[in-house]
Amino acid sequence: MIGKVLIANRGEIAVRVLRALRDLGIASVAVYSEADRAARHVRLADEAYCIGPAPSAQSYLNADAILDVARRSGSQAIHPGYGFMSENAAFAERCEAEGIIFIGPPAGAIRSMGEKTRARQLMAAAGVPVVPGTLEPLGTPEEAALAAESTGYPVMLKAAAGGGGKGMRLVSDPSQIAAAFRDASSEAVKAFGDGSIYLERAVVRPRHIEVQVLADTQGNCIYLGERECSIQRRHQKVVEEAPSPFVSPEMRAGMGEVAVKAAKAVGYVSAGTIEFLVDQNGEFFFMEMNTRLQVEHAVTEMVTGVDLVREQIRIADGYAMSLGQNDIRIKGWAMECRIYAEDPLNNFLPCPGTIHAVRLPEGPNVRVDSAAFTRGEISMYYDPMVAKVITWGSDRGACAATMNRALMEFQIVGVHTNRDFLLAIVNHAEFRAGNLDTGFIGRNFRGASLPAGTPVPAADIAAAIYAFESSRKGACLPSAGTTPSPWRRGLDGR
Amino acid sequence: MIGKVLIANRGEIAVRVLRALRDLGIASVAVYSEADRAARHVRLADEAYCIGPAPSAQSYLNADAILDVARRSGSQAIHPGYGFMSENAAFAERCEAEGIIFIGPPAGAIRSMGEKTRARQLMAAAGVPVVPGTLEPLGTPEEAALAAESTGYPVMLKAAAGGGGKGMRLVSDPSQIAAAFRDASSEAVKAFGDGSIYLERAVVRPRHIEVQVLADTQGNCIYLGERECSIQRRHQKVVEEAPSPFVSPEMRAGMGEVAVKAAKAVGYVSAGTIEFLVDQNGEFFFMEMNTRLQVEHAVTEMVTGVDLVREQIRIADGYAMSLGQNDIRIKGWAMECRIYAEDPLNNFLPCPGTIHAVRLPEGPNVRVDSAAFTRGEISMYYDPMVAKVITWGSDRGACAATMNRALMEFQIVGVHTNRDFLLAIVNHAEFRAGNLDTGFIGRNFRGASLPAGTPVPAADIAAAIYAFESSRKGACLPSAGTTPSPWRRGLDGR
Amino acid sequence: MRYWIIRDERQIPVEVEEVPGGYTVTMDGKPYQVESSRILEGLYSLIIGGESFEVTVHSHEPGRYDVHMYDGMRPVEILSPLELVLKSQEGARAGHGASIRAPMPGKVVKVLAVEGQAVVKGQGLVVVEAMKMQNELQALSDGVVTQVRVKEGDSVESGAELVTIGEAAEAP
Amino acid sequence: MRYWIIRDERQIPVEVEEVPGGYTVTMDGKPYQVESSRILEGLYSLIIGGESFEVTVHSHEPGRYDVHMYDGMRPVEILSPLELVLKSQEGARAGHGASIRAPMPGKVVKVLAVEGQAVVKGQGLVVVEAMKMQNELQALSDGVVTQVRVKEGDSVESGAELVTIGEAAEAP
Repeated sequence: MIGKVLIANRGEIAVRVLRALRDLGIASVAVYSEADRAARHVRLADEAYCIGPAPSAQSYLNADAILDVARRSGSQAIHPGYGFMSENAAFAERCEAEGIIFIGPPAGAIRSMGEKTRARQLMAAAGVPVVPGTLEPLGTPEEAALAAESTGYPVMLKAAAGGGGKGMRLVSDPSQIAAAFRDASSEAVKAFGDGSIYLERAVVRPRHIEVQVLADTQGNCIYLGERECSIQRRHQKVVEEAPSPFVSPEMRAGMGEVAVKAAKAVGYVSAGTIEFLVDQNGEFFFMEMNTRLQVEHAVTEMVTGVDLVREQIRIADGYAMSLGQNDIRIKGWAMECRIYAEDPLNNFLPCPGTIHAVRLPEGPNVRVDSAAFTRGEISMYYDPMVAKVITWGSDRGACAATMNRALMEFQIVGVHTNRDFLLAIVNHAEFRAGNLDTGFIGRNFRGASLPAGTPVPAADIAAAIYAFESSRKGACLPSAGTTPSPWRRGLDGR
Repeated sequence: MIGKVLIANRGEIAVRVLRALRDLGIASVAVYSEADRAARHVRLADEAYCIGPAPSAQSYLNADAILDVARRSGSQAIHPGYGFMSENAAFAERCEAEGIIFIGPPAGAIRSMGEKTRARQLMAAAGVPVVPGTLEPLGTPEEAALAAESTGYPVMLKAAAGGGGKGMRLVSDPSQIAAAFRDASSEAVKAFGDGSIYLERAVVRPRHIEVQVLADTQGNCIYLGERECSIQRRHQKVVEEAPSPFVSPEMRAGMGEVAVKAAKAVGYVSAGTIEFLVDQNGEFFFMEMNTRLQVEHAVTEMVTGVDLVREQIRIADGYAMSLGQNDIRIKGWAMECRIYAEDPLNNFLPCPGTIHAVRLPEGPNVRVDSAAFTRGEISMYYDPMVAKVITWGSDRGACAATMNRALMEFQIVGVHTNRDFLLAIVNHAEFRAGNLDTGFIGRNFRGASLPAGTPVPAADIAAAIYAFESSRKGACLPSAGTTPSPWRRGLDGR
Repeated sequence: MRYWIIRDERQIPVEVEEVPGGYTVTMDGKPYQVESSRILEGLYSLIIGGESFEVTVHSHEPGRYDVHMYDGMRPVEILSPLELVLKSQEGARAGHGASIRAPMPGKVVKVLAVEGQAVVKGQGLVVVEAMKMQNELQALSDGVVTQVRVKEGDSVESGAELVTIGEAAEAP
Repeated sequence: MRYWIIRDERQIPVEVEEVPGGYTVTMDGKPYQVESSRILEGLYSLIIGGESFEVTVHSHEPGRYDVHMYDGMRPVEILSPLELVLKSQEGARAGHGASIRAPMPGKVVKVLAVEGQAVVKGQGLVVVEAMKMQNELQALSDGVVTQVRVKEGDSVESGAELVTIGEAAEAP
């Protein structure tokens, strides 16, 4: 039986896993980089060990250091969270070789799903619908042009090793395909060390809908409904919800059965997610499988009452799932907003810094998963996600109203966050109507920036009082003059 | 339609009601005493008005001031929360007379249930089981002795106007009844201005189990399952849960139907609670009805998914309930721990003061309702309740484990709280086994105080480092000498 | 720096020495390597031999610390050399009069003590109300009330001196 | 004390006067009675004519304040008399060289600017990486690079001067 688990991660997900371990009475071992000495996951864990300097490559991606701590601490298992080592098949294999349980799928399943063109082939062979396109990486711009002719424009070029929107290009016109191919390939080389590109028919105004699956080592595999993840900025999810306002019970069963088929085709074990692209007619196509816990897993937990991390741990410990497909009922509605330390008024530039004070929302139907704390550092070395705010309601309208309330209560002093942007999304008429597709943000927030609120006397008064009290405290004179910001735009944000 | 609501309360319940109003898109008006200028409910409300000095009698109990604010602000309704004006029939009548909706039951229902002996008579007449005893107040110690003979010892003497354990005496022996009667009566005069005392058979090792009801103005009345509230200290609830580990589905239905009968007998409208005393055989007796929202309403919300405050507001607005009895399903388990600013190592003396920093628990299956904040004052003028920590689990064991986790994460720097005492209760073998009765705390925590934890090196080390760093900061020399505390015990805690 | 933990009538020597990233704390001759990180005033993260502790430390009186850990609170009495000296002097003076102080802020609802009155240990002197509860402050030893510093209706701060009790011989 | 709000090319006079429990703030001749309670540094509760506002105020640059309210953020530029004078002098000097500063902490991954080089407005000068994202700092106007203060691999703090651009005439 698993009695001690090492968490090979940081931030809110490390804390999330820690909480599941506490709930199960299992001892927890945190690892941390030198920049994270004071982090929440370090302080909440039973044991904590430093694994290297701040840069991830020297700490959270340092397999040797992580495994060394696992051995020293007597951990029987490692939970990788998301990101970092979570989809690293070689690491999963090393764990197995050293007799340490990797809380996740078998290395073979990670590998099968990790290489995107191979995954598409596998899925097509298993009878899972895939977007029409190439099943092999394209060699040259000319090959890409030929393939696009047969699929029909618009097409999407995608990095085979990719993820997170890197190495992707939408091409609507044959004249652009060669340049786009070269751009995508060189970006993929830079990002993943692999320039392989494949091509798919582009789905117009697609929704991004994904299905949560759970499989145990005894051959049981179930689906836990879908998540609507169409609200994305630069291919990064911002707001997610469960269920999807677009999915009927019949469609849910259909997608769920296909998702289970996909998972079984790669011998999947643990929690996993099948991402689908869904067109305006409800036709859905396999995009990829995330062979790990997702950031947005909490919305599924809120509507099903199932603790996915607890199930992962029990499954890794060899137990058969306590849940059958018939135990899964979707009750009410859940939404998640990801709070990032970034400046929505200034092209979403990330804002590292020190949190002077934080107040997280609370009260009925609100869940917060975060690692933020008063005097905590938002480090420039890691993801700028500060917290996840999750709300539940008896229906979609109630859930959105509670999200509005929770975001209003959310308060961080010291760093910029995207809270106002999230508020603008959640209160947008199109969002409330459930008219979601992946173009939502681009269409409704021009330049992907949030306009500043219109002036109100209370804001002017607050600034005046703050200025008055600051000067009275004998603050130094301001340095002369201010210059316009030279900070233009993210280089990866074309 | 109700568009603006005044909240005639403070603390966590004012914030709770505010959140329901936000969720419903209704404007909120806070009232506050001079001591509460910086309180959470003032800051979260849309409008806020001062209604007087710190003592409750001059502010939160000042009907004139509250109604004046209601008129000035254009509030159509008043939510009284619990305590203060919530069970004040005269206030409910004044609201009605001024055309302001009182969000609660009709004045008549408050009155019928407020006078305890009259309520017992009414309930007995309506076929609701009551504990054998007197239906009229007792005039003299001799009358009390006679009544006790016919009921059989042990008996409980109770103040007719009472509540909160004041004016109550357990008498096991005929020789003590006269003295106990005089004590209880004089205590009742002091506490309630009314020395009337009645008598009931004392139930041995009773459980305190209560049923939540909800009734609308259209004649619909339903029950939402029970709450187990046996864990009490000095007749004050400390830990509550829903459902009760003692209640079978048949017993639930039986108690629920009786509760609905009781509510209908007084023409009840809004959310209300029927408190039952339950003996070891499962026989249950009506104790009293709380004609308001309860502190512990949240555990019912967690297992039913129903927002009771939202329902109260909709009912007050004249809507028929959206829920029928068949819509109520109990899912999983919920517990609530009340965090008080008091010192469990020193006989639970209340500890007013300033919160230097607060960290509330979060994560999956945790709800916190609080009004605590960093630099917030725990005022000596009001209840010392700082926060309610509520957890949910798929079963009782999971729920208790999550409560343990949540309490571990709970952190307040600056004032003592009963957190450690709550932890000791939640992790007590008898509690985990579900062996609950109202004697639990007295039996398991002798002297009703918590023993200090055994020394561990980490604690000594922490103290040494703190002392070292404090002296290095150039803190003043300690004042010479320390004296043992003369603070003996609460006078009302015999 | 040297401290003493006072526990069960024993004085346990404790040596605190700064090292990079924390302290070496030697208790009763046994050294502990402590990685220490001060998060806020009174809130520490300690890692001792891989074990992680998050503790809050609170001091109500000089030398006495409440150390709150995840699984409960531990009171620790730890004294600097100077505090140790002061404490032993105080011990020698014991019984030579005592101040009854308010251990919490509140409102004086009743003054039972009268100046010049002889009182016995445990006798009620002042009743203070805080948070709806009345609490009685009692004499710590037999003696005579030498001074009453409050009257009914006064609001008092934590630590405020309410009544002074002297030995019978000191009485007028 | 007198301030000016700068908005849409206008200078709006604002007078802040302390009164018990808060301030009288007169904007553009209109007085507001403001009950003000400072909860923490930068966190205020304001009650204005019964309306309750909880706001956080944040200042990144002198005179510029981000006021966060429940329904969103409002940037406010408000200057003291001295700041107003300094600003107008600065306006007169505009174009006479500019410092390119790091608006956030990060790591310099590429230095594109060379001392003495002529640059045009919008030309990339330095690439700074923060939080996994590379961002290019560009010239604010045409000019000549007079000084480069960082090299690749440097960690820079927010506000650190990276490159100075002078007018062409100032070039060596």
